[in-house]
Amino acid sequence: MKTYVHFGDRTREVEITERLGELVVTLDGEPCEVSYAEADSHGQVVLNHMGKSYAMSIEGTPHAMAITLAGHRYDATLEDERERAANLAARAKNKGGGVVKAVMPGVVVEVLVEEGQAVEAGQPLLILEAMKMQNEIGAPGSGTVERIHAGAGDAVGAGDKLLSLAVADD
Amino acid sequence: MKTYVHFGDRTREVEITERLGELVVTLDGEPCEVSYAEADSHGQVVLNHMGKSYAMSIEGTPHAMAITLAGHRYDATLEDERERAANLAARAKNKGGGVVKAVMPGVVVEVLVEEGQAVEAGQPLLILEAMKMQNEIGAPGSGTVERIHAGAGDAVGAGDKLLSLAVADD
Amino acid sequence: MFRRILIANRGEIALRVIRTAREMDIECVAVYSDVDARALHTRMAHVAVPLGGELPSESYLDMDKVLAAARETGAEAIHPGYGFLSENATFARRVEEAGLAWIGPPADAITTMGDKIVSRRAMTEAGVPCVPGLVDPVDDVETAIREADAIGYPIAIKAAAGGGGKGIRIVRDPSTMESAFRAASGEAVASFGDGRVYLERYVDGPRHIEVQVMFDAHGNGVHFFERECSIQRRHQKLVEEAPSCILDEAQRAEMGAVALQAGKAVGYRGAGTVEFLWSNGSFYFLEMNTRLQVEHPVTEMITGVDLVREQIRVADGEPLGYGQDDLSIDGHSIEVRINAENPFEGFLPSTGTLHNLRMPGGPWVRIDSGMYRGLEVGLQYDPMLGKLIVWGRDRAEAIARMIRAIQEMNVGGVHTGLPAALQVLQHERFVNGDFDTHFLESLDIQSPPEHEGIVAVAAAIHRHRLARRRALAPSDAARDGWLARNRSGTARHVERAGVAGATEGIR
Amino acid sequence: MFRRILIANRGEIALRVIRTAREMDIECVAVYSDVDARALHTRMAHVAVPLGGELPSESYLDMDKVLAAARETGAEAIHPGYGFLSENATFARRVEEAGLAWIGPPADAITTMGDKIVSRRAMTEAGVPCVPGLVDPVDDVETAIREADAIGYPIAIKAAAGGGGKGIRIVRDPSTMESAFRAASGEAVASFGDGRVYLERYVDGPRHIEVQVMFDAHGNGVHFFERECSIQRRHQKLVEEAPSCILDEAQRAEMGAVALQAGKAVGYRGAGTVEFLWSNGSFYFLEMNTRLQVEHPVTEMITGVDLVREQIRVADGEPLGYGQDDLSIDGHSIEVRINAENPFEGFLPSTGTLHNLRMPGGPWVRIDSGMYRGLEVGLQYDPMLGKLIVWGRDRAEAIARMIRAIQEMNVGGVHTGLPAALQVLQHERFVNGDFDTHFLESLDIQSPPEHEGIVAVAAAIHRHRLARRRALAPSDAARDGWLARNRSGTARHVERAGVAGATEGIR
Repeated sequence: MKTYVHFGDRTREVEITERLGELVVTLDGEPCEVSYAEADSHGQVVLNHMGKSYAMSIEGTPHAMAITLAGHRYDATLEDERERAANLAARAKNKGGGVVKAVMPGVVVEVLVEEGQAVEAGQPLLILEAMKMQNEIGAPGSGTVERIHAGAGDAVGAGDKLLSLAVADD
Repeated sequence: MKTYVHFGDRTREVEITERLGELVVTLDGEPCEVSYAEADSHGQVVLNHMGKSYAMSIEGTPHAMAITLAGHRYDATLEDERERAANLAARAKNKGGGVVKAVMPGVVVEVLVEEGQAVEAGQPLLILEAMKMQNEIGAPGSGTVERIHAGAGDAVGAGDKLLSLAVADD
Repeated sequence: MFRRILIANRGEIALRVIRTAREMDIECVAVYSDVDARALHTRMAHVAVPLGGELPSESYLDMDKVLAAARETGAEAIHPGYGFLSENATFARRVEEAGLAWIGPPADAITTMGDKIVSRRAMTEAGVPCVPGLVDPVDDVETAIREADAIGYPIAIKAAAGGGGKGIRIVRDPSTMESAFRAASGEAVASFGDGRVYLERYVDGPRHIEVQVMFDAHGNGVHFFERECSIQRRHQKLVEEAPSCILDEAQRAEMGAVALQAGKAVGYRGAGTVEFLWSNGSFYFLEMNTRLQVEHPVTEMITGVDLVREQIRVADGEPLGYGQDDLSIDGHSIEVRINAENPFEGFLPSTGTLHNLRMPGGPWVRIDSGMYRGLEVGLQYDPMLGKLIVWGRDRAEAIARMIRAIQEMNVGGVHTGLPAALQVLQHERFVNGDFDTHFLESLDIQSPPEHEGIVAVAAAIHRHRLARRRALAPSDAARDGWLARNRSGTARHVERAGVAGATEGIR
Repeated sequence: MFRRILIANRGEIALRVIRTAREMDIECVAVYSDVDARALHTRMAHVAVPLGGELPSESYLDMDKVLAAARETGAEAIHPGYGFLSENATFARRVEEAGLAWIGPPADAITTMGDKIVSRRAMTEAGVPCVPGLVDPVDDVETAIREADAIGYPIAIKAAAGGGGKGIRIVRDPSTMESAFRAASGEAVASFGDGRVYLERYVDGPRHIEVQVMFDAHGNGVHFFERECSIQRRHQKLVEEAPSCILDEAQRAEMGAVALQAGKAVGYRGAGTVEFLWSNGSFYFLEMNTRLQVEHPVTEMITGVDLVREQIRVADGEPLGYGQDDLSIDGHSIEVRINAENPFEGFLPSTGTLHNLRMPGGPWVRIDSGMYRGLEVGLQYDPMLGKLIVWGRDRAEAIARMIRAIQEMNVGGVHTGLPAALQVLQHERFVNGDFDTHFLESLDIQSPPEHEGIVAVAAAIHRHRLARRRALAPSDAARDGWLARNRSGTARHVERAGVAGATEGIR
C-alpha cells in the first residue's frame, strides 16, 4: 500500500507490502531495507536501516504525526492513495479557501478586513489576543472574504469560526 | 464501612462513611478530618490532615497495597469486616499452615526437612537457587511437614508448590 | 531560621524553592489555582493552600488571597519566585506590614529599578554607564543635530509615545540626520498621533550580559559573575550560559564592580540581576531585575553556590559570611529553556497534554522542571515548562553535553523550542561565540532534511501498525484521537509585539 | 580518536558509556539479549546488535558473539563496563588479538589482581601494606601461638577450606589462643571435612575505603582521591561517598600514593580502583578492581573529571595531559544505589514491571539509570536498576540533598533499597561519620510508625475509590490485577552466602 508523507511542501512516497509477515518497503520507488520495532505501545519505535538504528518517538493520528528523532522534530501529514485523491478533489473545489477558525481561545482585538474584500495568502485577517499576546491570523490562501463570523471584542473558543474565504479563480 | 489495614502485625481500623458526597473518616474509632485528592489515575494521591498535605504513591490491589510517603514505603494488607471474618476462619482452620510456594523461579538446591518432621516458624525448609544466589525458604508458622512437592534439583516456577505444612494444635 | 515559608508561585520555580527549603529543613506552603490542583509544586509542599480561580489575577496575583494563605498556615516568610508578584513593590510592603519576612529586595529598590527613567537617573548619578542619549524629547531638527553630535553616532531616533520598536530610525551619518528626524517624527505622528521623538546612541550588534549580585542586610555584597543571554527572541531567552566567552578577566571584574555599585545605589538586599548591553568592548546599564532569574542555575553550576539558600539566609538576617575573593568560576554551564512553542511556526505558543516524557540524565545534567505526565499545557500561564542545565569543564564540553542531553529528551503532547536550541548549539557561530541578540531571529529553524526519508518510512510503518491495531482494539482509536487533540495548533504573533534588538524587560 | 566503539554491557553503565561517547562524537554499538530488546541502551546507541539468549552466558558473557558483533559493525574498541567480561583476562587478550582496542587494563594486570594470593604477594613485594597474616595453613597449636605473636592480636583464625565467614574465631588474648585454635579446626572439620586453618590479624570495625586511579600508556598515573563505601550489606554497597570523612589530608595523600604504587607494580593502564580496609588509623590493601566501579560518579562530582572520557582517551593512546597537582577535591558527593530488593525482608530480590516512575531533579542531583516505564525487572541480571547521585558544598549539604532527592523519588512495581538508604542518611551515626562495614547490617529497616495512621487512612480511602471505579469500569480491575502480579514476592538469602564484615569482591 502506498502512503504519501508530507513535510510541509515536500512529499515522500512510501510503499509497504507484507510478504510472509515481513515488511517490504520502498521509499520514493527505491527498495529500502529496514527493520522496525516498537519499544512500547506509546510510540517509542526503533528503526534499523543500513546498519544504523534510529530511535524515534511518534505521536499523533494516522493522518498527522509528530516524529522526534535525536532531538529533532518532524511534523508530517499522511495520506494513502484513496485519501489523496479525495483531498486533491477537495482542494480543487476551494483552493486555499474555506473557513478560518481560532486555534486557541482568546478575544478578537481587531478585524483587519471587510466582507467582499480580496486578500492575499498570508495577509493578516484579524488579531486575536491570547496569553497576553496579540496573535495575527493570516489568510490560508488568496481569495475574497465571504463572511466575518466574529467581531472586535468577541471572546472565541478554540475551533470557533472567525471568517470564511471564497477563493479567486486563477 | 470498616477497613482493617495491617502493617505486619500492627493493625489500624479505618471507618469510611459518605455523607452528602463528603467522606467522613474515623481512625481507630477517633474522628479523623481528612481531604483526599487523586493527582492522577495511577495512584498518585494527596491527603490533607491537620493542615498538612501528604503526597503518596499507592499501588496494588484492594487487598494488598504498597504506599510510598516521602521516600518511606509501607506495605499494607486490607480487609473489610466480611473478608476479615472469612480470613479469621481460614486462619483458625490451619494456623500458619498451608502450602509453601516458590516466590520466584529457580532451582531447588536442597530440602532441609522430611515429611512428618515438626518445624518451628521461620525454620529453614529448603534452599532455592535464583539469581545466582541461594535463597532459604522458611516455615510460615510452626507445625508439621505434611508433604514435600519438590525435590533437590527440581526447577520450579514462581507460584509452584514446594511443600505443605499442617499446624500443630497449640 | 524560618520554620515555614510560603512560596507565592507555581511551576518549576516553586519546585526550585521547595527543594532548597526542604534541604534547609524549612516547611513549605504552596498556593495553587484551580488549574494547578494536581501540579507538582502542590504535591511536593508540606502544606498546599488553594487560591481558587483560573486566571493569574484570580490566584497568584491576588495579594489578599496569598497573604491570607500565609496567615492561615503560619508561614514566617514569603518567597515570590519570578514573575507574578515578585517585582511588585506594593506586595513587598504589604508582606512586611503583615509582619512576615519578604524574601526579596526592599520595596523602594523595586520601585526605583522598576521605572526606566527613574532608574536611569539613579544609575547615572551612581556612575553606572548607561546608553548615551536623552531622556526628554527634542523639539526641532536643530536641537536634534546638536544633541546627536554630543551623544555620538550611530544615533537611534525613537518615538516618545512609541516603544516596541515602531518608528525607530537609525542614523549613521550626520548628513542624513535632518531627513531622518523629519521622517521619524512623521512616522511617529502617523503611528501614535504624537510626533515627539528622542535620541539615543544606537547599540550595534549588542550582546545581553547580566551580572548576578547578592547583598545581605549588613551592607555586604558580592557578585557571582555574569551570564550571557544573547540567544533570545522577542524578549524571550532560549539559551543562557555562564560565564560569557566575550569578557576577559579585567572586564569581568569591572562589570561585576559596576553591578555592585548599581545595587548599593538603591540600598539593595537579597538576590538581583544587573543587565547590561555589551557592544564592541563597552557595556551599558539596561535594567536591574529585582528578583531571582529563570537562568540562575547556570550561575549556581559554575560557583557551587545555592542562590535560593542565600536568598533565604539573608532574608532571615544572616550575614553573607564570605567575600568576593572567596568566589571563583569553575567550568562552564549552559541552560536551555523548555517552552511550549512551535519553533517551525515562528515560536507560536503550543498547547496540549504532556505524555511520553523522557528526561535526559547522566553526568552533569540538571533538570528543573514542573512537567509531569498528564500536565495540561494551556494558555493561562507562561509557556516555560522547565529548564535543562548542564555543566562542563569548558564551553566545548558543555555544548557537547547539552546537545547530547537534548537528543535524549522527549516531550510528547506539545511542540517545544528544543529543536531550535539544538540548531543554535550546533551552529558554527554559536560554537565560535560570534553572536548577538539578533542571532536567534536570523535563523530559519528546521529539522535536518537528510533524515526525512527514514522518518517518512517510520511514519508510514507506524500508520500501517495503527490501522492494524485499530482493527483489533477500538480503544486505541480513542487514544489516537486524544493525542490528536493534544497537538492542537498555534497562532502567529504580531510583529509589532516585539522589537528586534531591543532587550528591555527580558526575563 | 575512535570513530565507533562497542559497549559490551547493559543497563545504566551501558548508558553511562554511551553518553560520554556521544559527547566525544564517537558512535556507539550496543549489544543486547532477547530480554533487553527494548532496553534504553539498545535504543540510545547508534547501532544495536542482538546477541539472542536470555541468560548472561548466552549473551553478554559470550565472547564469540560480542567479538562477532564488533567485527560486523566495524567497532574499533570495546568498553566492557563493570561485571560481565570486564575483569576477564582472556577476553581482554582476545579483544586485542582481534585488532581492537581494549578500554581496560592489560590482561596481565587483570590476571595478577584477580588472584587473592598472587596479588597479595605482588603487593607485599611492592611495599603495599596488607592485612598481617599467613597465606599458608598452620598445622599445630605451637606454630599457631608463635605465629600469632608475630602477626599481633587480635587474631582471626580462618578455615583454609572455608570462606564466607564460616568457622572464623576471633582471639583477642594469647591465653585463649590454644582453646580457640582447637575449637576452630574442630569446627572446620565439621563444616568442611578439612581441619586446616590459617591466621590473620583481625581488623576491628573496618571501613571500606577505595582509591580511584588512572594510568595512561606512557607511564603517567594519577589518583582521583578516595571513596568511602562502608555502607554495605553482604558484598553489596548501598551508599557511597567521596571524600571519606575519616581521612585527614596526610593520610589521604599517603593512601593515594600507595594506590599508585599498587598500580605501577602491575604495569596498570586505564581506570582502576584500589580497595583498602581502614581500621583505627591504619589501612591495608584488600584488592584492586581492574575496571570502572559502579560508584565512580561520586569521584566525578568532586573532581569535575569525566572518568569514562579519560578511559577512552588513554585506551586510544593519549597521554593524561595533567598531573596529580592539577587535581583537587571540590565539595562532597554521595551516591545511593537503586536496587530491586526488599529492605524490610532482609533485602530479598524483588521482581516486577516498573511504572509510576518519578525521578527527582533540581540542583546538583544526578541520575544514572536504566529504568523506564514498562521495564520488566527479572532475576536474570544484577538487581541494580540505577543510581542517585548528589553533590553538595560539604557533607551536611550533600546528605540533606540526598534525603530530599529520595523523598521526591518513586519507583512503582518493585521494592527498592531506597527506604534503607533513607534510614542510613537520617541516622545520627552516619551523620557523625561514626560507622563501619557492619553498620548497615546492624540496622532494623522500617518505615516511621508515626505515619502508619495517615497511611492507613489513605489506603482505606484508595480501596474505597477502587471499589467504586471497578463498579464503573471493569478495565481497571484488570489493571489492578496487573499491578498485583508485579508486586510478586521475595525470598530469604542464606546466611552462608555472605560474611558479615568481610568485604572481598564487593562491587
